[in-house]
Amino acid sequence: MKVGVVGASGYVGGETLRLLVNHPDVEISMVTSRQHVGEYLHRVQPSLKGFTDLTFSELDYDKLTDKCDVVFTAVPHGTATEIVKALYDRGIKIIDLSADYRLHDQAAYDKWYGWEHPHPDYLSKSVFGVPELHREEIKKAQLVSCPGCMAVTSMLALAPLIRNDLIDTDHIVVDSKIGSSGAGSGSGTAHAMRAGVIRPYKPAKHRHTGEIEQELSEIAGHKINVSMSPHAVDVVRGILCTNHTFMKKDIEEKELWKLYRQTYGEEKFVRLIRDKKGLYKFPDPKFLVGSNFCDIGFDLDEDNHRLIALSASDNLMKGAAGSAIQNMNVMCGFDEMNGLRYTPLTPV
Amino acid sequence: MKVGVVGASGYVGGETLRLLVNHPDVEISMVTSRQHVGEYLHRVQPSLKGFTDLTFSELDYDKLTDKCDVVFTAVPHGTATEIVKALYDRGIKIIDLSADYRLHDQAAYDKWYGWEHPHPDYLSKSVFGVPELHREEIKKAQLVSCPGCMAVTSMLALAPLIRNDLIDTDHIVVDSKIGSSGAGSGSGTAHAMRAGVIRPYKPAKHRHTGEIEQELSEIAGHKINVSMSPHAVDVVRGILCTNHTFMKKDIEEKELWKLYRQTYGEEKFVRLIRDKKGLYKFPDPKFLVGSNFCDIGFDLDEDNHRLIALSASDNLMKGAAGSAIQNMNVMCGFDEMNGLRYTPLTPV
Amino acid sequence: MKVGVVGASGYVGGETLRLLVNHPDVEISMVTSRQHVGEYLHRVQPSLKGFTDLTFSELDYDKLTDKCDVVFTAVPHGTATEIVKALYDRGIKIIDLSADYRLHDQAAYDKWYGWEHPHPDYLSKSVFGVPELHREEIKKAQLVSCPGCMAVTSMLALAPLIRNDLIDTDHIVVDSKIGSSGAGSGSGTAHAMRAGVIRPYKPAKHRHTGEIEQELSEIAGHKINVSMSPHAVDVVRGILCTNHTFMKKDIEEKELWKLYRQTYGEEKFVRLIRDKKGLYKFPDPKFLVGSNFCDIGFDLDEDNHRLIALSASDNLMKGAAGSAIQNMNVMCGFDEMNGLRYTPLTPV
Amino acid sequence: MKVGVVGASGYVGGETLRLLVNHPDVEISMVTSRQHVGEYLHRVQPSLKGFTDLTFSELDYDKLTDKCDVVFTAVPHGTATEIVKALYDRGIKIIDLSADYRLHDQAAYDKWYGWEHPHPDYLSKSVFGVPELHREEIKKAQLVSCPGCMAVTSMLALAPLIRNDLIDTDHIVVDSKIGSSGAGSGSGTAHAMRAGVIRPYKPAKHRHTGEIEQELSEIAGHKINVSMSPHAVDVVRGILCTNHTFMKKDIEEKELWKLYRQTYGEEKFVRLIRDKKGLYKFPDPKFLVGSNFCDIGFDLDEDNHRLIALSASDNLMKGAAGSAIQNMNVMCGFDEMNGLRYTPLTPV
Amino acid sequence: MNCPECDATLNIPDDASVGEIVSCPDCGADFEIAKKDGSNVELKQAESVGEDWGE
Amino acid sequence: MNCPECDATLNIPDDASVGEIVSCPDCGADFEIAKKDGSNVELKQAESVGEDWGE
Ligand SMILES: NC(=O)c1ccc[n+]([C@@H]2O[C@H](COP(=O)([O-])OP(=O)(O)OC[C@H]3O[C@@H](n4cnc5c(N)ncnc54)[C@H](OP(=O)(O)O)[C@@H]3O)[C@@H](O)[C@H]2O)c1
Ligand SMILES: NC(=O)c1ccc[n+]([C@@H]2O[C@H](COP(=O)([O-])OP(=O)(O)OC[C@H]3O[C@@H](n4cnc5c(N)ncnc54)[C@H](OP(=O)(O)O)[C@@H]3O)[C@@H](O)[C@H]2O)c1
Ligand SMILES: NC(=O)c1ccc[n+]([C@@H]2O[C@H](COP(=O)([O-])OP(=O)(O)OC[C@H]3O[C@@H](n4cnc5c(N)ncnc54)[C@H](OP(=O)(O)O)[C@@H]3O)[C@@H](O)[C@H]2O)c1
Ligand SMILES: NC(=O)c1ccc[n+]([C@@H]2O[C@H](COP(=O)([O-])OP(=O)(O)OC[C@H]3O[C@@H](n4cnc5c(N)ncnc54)[C@H](OP(=O)(O)O)[C@@H]3O)[C@@H](O)[C@H]2O)c1
Ligand SMILES: [Zn+2]
Ligand SMILES: [Zn+2]
Repeated sequence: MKVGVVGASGYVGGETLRLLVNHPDVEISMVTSRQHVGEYLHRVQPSLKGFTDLTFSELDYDKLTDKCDVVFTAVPHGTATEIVKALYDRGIKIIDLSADYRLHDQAAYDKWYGWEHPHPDYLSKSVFGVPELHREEIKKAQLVSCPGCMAVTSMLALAPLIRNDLIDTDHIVVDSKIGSSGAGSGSGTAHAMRAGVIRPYKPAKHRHTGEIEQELSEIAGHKINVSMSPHAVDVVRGILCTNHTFMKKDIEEKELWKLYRQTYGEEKFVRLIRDKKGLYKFPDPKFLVGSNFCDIGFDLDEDNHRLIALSASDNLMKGAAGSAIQNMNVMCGFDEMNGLRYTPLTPV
Repeated sequence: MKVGVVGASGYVGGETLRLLVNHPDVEISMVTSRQHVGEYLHRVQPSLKGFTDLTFSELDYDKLTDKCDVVFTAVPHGTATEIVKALYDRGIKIIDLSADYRLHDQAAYDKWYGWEHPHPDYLSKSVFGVPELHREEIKKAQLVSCPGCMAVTSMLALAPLIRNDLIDTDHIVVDSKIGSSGAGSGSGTAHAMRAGVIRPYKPAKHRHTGEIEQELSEIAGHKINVSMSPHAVDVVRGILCTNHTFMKKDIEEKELWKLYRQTYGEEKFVRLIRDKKGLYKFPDPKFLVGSNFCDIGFDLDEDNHRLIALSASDNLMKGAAGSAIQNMNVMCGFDEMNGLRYTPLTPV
Repeated sequence: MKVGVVGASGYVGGETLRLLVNHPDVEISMVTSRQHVGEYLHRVQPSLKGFTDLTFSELDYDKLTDKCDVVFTAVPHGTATEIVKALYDRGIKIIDLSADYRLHDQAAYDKWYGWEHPHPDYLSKSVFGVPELHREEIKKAQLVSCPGCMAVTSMLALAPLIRNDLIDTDHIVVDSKIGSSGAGSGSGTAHAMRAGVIRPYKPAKHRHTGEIEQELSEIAGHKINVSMSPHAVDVVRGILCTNHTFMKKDIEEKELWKLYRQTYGEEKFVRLIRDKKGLYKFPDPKFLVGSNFCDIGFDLDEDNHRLIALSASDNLMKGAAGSAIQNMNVMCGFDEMNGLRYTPLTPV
Repeated sequence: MKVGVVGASGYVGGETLRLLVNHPDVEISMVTSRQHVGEYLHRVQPSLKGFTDLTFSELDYDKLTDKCDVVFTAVPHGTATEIVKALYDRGIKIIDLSADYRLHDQAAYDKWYGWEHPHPDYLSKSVFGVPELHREEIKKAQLVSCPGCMAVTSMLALAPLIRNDLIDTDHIVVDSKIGSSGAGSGSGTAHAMRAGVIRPYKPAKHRHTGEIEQELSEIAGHKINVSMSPHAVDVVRGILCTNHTFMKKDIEEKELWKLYRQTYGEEKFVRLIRDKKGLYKFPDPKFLVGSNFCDIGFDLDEDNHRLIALSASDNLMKGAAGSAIQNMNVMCGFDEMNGLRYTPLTPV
Repeated sequence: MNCPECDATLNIPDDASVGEIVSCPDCGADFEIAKKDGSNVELKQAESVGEDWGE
Repeated sequence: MNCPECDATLNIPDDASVGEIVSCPDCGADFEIAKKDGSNVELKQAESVGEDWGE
């Protein structure tokens, strides 16, 4: 199958390509960038040196549609509103990595993104790209919107708790920690000022809140509010979400094990991590970098009726390109693990 | 004035010495270690190379009492129960950096530390060493117990909110992030396995909870519970506490400014950080490393009636040795800033 | 094919397993450790969580021989002298990752390792495991000794210069920089004291010198001396060797390109990196982490007739486990790239 | 005394201010920036929050001369040619941190900086600002040029060897490793692409070569060539220079101790580090961050007649602002250590 | 046609015209097409800059 | 008395006895007091080990 990548000079575009060059079922036929047209891919994506002789092309919708069966769009939100629509109208399959088609509700989009969506009627055409939640819809979709990296990590931990109505939905605190690649290549702080930070960068009203609320509300059957605060920490890749929740009535650890096993027992890319021994006791992105896992664990604070659901992922993998490939596999009928059989790199 | 340091081979002992060698009012007369008796200090504390020719001595209470007016104890908790008592009984001033005399209530000690305190009657002799909360008592104390590093950082942010009864005390979530020096030199994980972590290491029931609850309860006049979860991140020094609280009734940012200014306006080691511009918008230990500051800021999440109080410190400074020197200055009538006039090292 | 790993609880053992679980031609039948017998692999090797249900066994030579066609030994040098011999005598194929059978000359071993090799007659039975230099011998070997991580990285850059007699062999300065995983899990410094170092740890007489000298001398046809100095830097994985050499007569860049292309043009795991543009101008382990590449580049300092040959690798991949798998592929007639088709993880 | 800082928004300007706010003999009366005129200093230099209420001014030569007795210029090279001349002509004392007046020879400047110096006649008016080499001249100077950070670190280690004619001057290899703050705030790579590098960024012909050659040649009495290669590593602050030299005739360690003690025994900011025990065996910037030390050590590789002279510094301190303050102290007759009594921050 | 700097095979599109820049896949040297006459192409060097640090 | 390795002044306490280890403040060499006769002290070297990496 032939695939194209729009926004191939960015981190997410690069990671998508890193996975595609080794994917057994696809061939990369076109990659685009505005700034690097004509340049060899490896000049901008050094890890691809030796893997491809492709050069960047301009974004030409007709050529893309001509050359590709599926197109990945990995451009900043706002920008993707037009690109995705243009491709959609040409009938091609699209896997969008931006936030532009994640929210189904126009008002929500306008609130969280601070401008009016130019094509609100297309919002409903898009499937929210978390196979663990929407696998059947993804199979039939023309347009899949990959989730935000912190959003997917958090919601996979919270979903079973919401679905089973176990927690007080007025006090869901999602405290996230994320590495520097999460900011994209376009807006990264220089190393000297970014190294060593533990920086709360948007303690209230972060945009990913919107997606988490959408998905959890859908599961709950009523509107759920989430209190999210993201922090920048000194890693390049990786997310940890500490999801602090308060139990409606006290639950035992054993029931939690059961609940999470029921939900994710068959999932290939969710691992349950809650060990009393060894090096890996709770989810930590350190131990999944380079893989497509979302690791989930939990702990109980009986004094406060608090249930801490912990979840970790690699923001460029399950948080972006890994999810994109997983969605492609589901959409195109490939084995869901193809191109994603990566053991985490440890230690790194 | 002559001072001694017990546990001088550790991180906190070393930091205390780093500050003492440049303190205008003191002379170091004795430092102890079990493992390095007779060895030059700089072999274990490399930064002291060139600053002192002292060697480590055995812990001999009589010699210590003889040679010193004030003794800093920087040994693991448990161990300090005896050492502090022995020194106390000899009538000398003590600044303890362990957790052994922080809690005033024996039951609380036994709960959080998992064993029976051998000298519970001494618990009441100790003053909790946060000058911002207990300056007058510290002036008169023979024994001051320096606070836990995450505890002091968190409580300074929360105290004004509690004192003014602004928040729902059933849902105080303290999500802390701390560097590797916080673990001490005795128990550090090897670099390859510690670098790059975002590791929740005690999501529930961390010991510092006890101190925070003690101090906040005293301020509130009734028992306060705190939901604390600490995380290890990839810095050497530094703590960020994200204190998520829910407001009883909505407050405006302006009132928060007023509240924090009233509380800390005269304090030399508390800075308010909440800027709409520039590089430093919210507290971040990156910008205070090497100094004795506790930086405090806040943000409002009106959707959820959430007030996020943020606080940062250098765990070896305000979180340990800096507080110890500040306490000494208060106890001994020195200028409170002496030996602590350090501008943060930025960038580092 | 059935394989076993001795020393499976270490970093190199773990990385070998990480590659083996995804290798198409093998099945892991036994892994050993002294300290973790009976324990699940993932307790010690967290990244393997979900990939295998194996537990650690004791080192039992008969069982190993019985269950495995090939055994990887990843134990400290010294220790491997006996283990490798015991397995060799049982007729099994061995890929040793320690230094014990790298040197062919007993006197050299005794000099560099500071004790007498107990089985010097076995030294000649071992092939030095760098396929780029000894592929034909490896094909026929029963025992292959994988090279030291800094040694292989350096020698691949220097070999073409020595072979063509281009440089003054009295002034070959190999300045190496390596990450913390190079120290192994048994001897790592704690994070707080290891983070941020640029530490020269053995400026003269490092053991890898012996191997580099052996291999370059064999190529030259006469004894070559090398001036090597390794440095610890703050990464987990990765090596850079800056090989400073002085040219016998001045060479042009174009000739260097030709020389290196001739030598490595057909090699799958050597890339030439010397770019005037883009992010990747000279070898840097940053851009090959997780892959089996050794990247080689060069620069000319005409003022001093100096030719700087630069080489980089991932110490756990090409520097250890990657080479081991590559050697296995060559020994066993598998496609040399099997189990090693990893695109570097960038950024990480 | 009143001082000004031109280029106060950069890293070096910021570090100079960090030292000046605590210097007992000075008052800061004016600081300039082009981009931040009118802005509070702490918006750009977060660590100064709470230390000063100064705002940035435009660069106005008359005002500067009016308000200041000494001016520090911390702007990019090229830019400083005019600024320094303008101030010099107004008769004020200048401490320049750029490279524009370091070289005395116009041809050397033009070669290393790739353009013609517009005021070559001023080159001879400047004293090279290394008190350990030129203290008497600095005392009388109107214009002092602070050395390059890698240059001063390297030359302090090499000077005694050259002065005593101990080494072969055709094969001096200076392999330097430096942190990200060395690149300045104007040109830093984003964290995700800079973290984890071991990057050779200018293996041949780096500009600092010119200064090192100038100073060593002056000491030797004849032209000395130096083979320098700098590398970017993952720290924010710190430089290590591994100076590989070859001895004319073999020397013993004891003689080296003598030589370095004779040279630097009285120097306050040079420490000799060559220990057989403890944590700090050879120079490593880890153990001097935040201080003005240049630490020097050595090792012998008798096999190759190689003498490795090692030297480390904090690039923003001894490598820039620390040297600037030290030079000011010498020029103005203050105690040379004033404002520089900083114990290194360890661990950090 | 080969790269004048490193001798790699240069990939010059048939429809490339005078003034266009071609870049070497291996060494990154940039060349301007100075003349073109059928498959006969003449190149001239274009400049590029490096990083400058630690001063 | 000076350090045999690096010539630094060694600080040997008056009450030091034979068999005791003295360590040099500068170079870290350890010496055992081999003989002692008033202020006449004879030293012999003691061993120490380094870090061993990257193999
Ligand atoms: N980083 C993450 O962890 C992460 C995770 C999940 C989702 N995402 C989302 O993925 C998308 C890409 O993120 P990223 O981190 O890869 O960012 P990035 O590194 O900044 O890359 C963005 C890419 O988009 C291109 N681009 C920018 N503006 C454009 C425009 N107006 N029209 C067309 N192309 C444009 C840029 O290429 P040229 O300038 O060369 O054209 C660039 O390659 C974003 O929507 C982001 O929110 C990121
Ligand atoms: N690290 C922080 O950020 C931090 C912050 C606030 C408070 N604290 C507290 O400060 C204390 C010291 O912490 P640290 O981080 O410096 O730990 P550390 O680096 O492990 O140092 C502990 C010191 O205590 C000595 N010691 C250990 N066991 C002893 C015993 N049984 N009797 C006498 N001495 C003993 C050790 O010296 P020898 O083995 O040489 O005798 C060592 O120097 C602890 O109570 C800790 O909780 C630490
Ligand atoms: N790290 C690198 O980059 C690298 C690169 C190339 C080569 N090497 C070489 O590879 C080998 C392993 O290195 P590493 O970094 O993996 O070290 P490591 O992490 O310390 O692992 C060594 C392993 O050997 C086992 N072991 C130790 N002593 C043993 C004994 N006496 N008998 C049997 N097993 C023993 C240990 O397991 P138990 O204690 O559980 O038995 C441990 O799993 C070494 O020879 C090293 O020089 C390392
Ligand atoms: N970083 C180091 O380790 C180090 C060590 C030794 C020496 N140095 C030298 O110190 C100087 C400053 O370095 P840095 O690292 O601080 O760089 P930086 O962070 O980039 O700062 C340079 C400063 O100069 C100002 N500036 C830039 N162009 C200017 C112009 N044309 N006219 C007037 N002002 C201008 C900028 O301020 P505005 O844009 O706000 O005007 C900026 O604050 C350089 O010459 C550098 O080579 C640096
Ligand atoms: Zn080329
Ligand atoms: Zn000595």
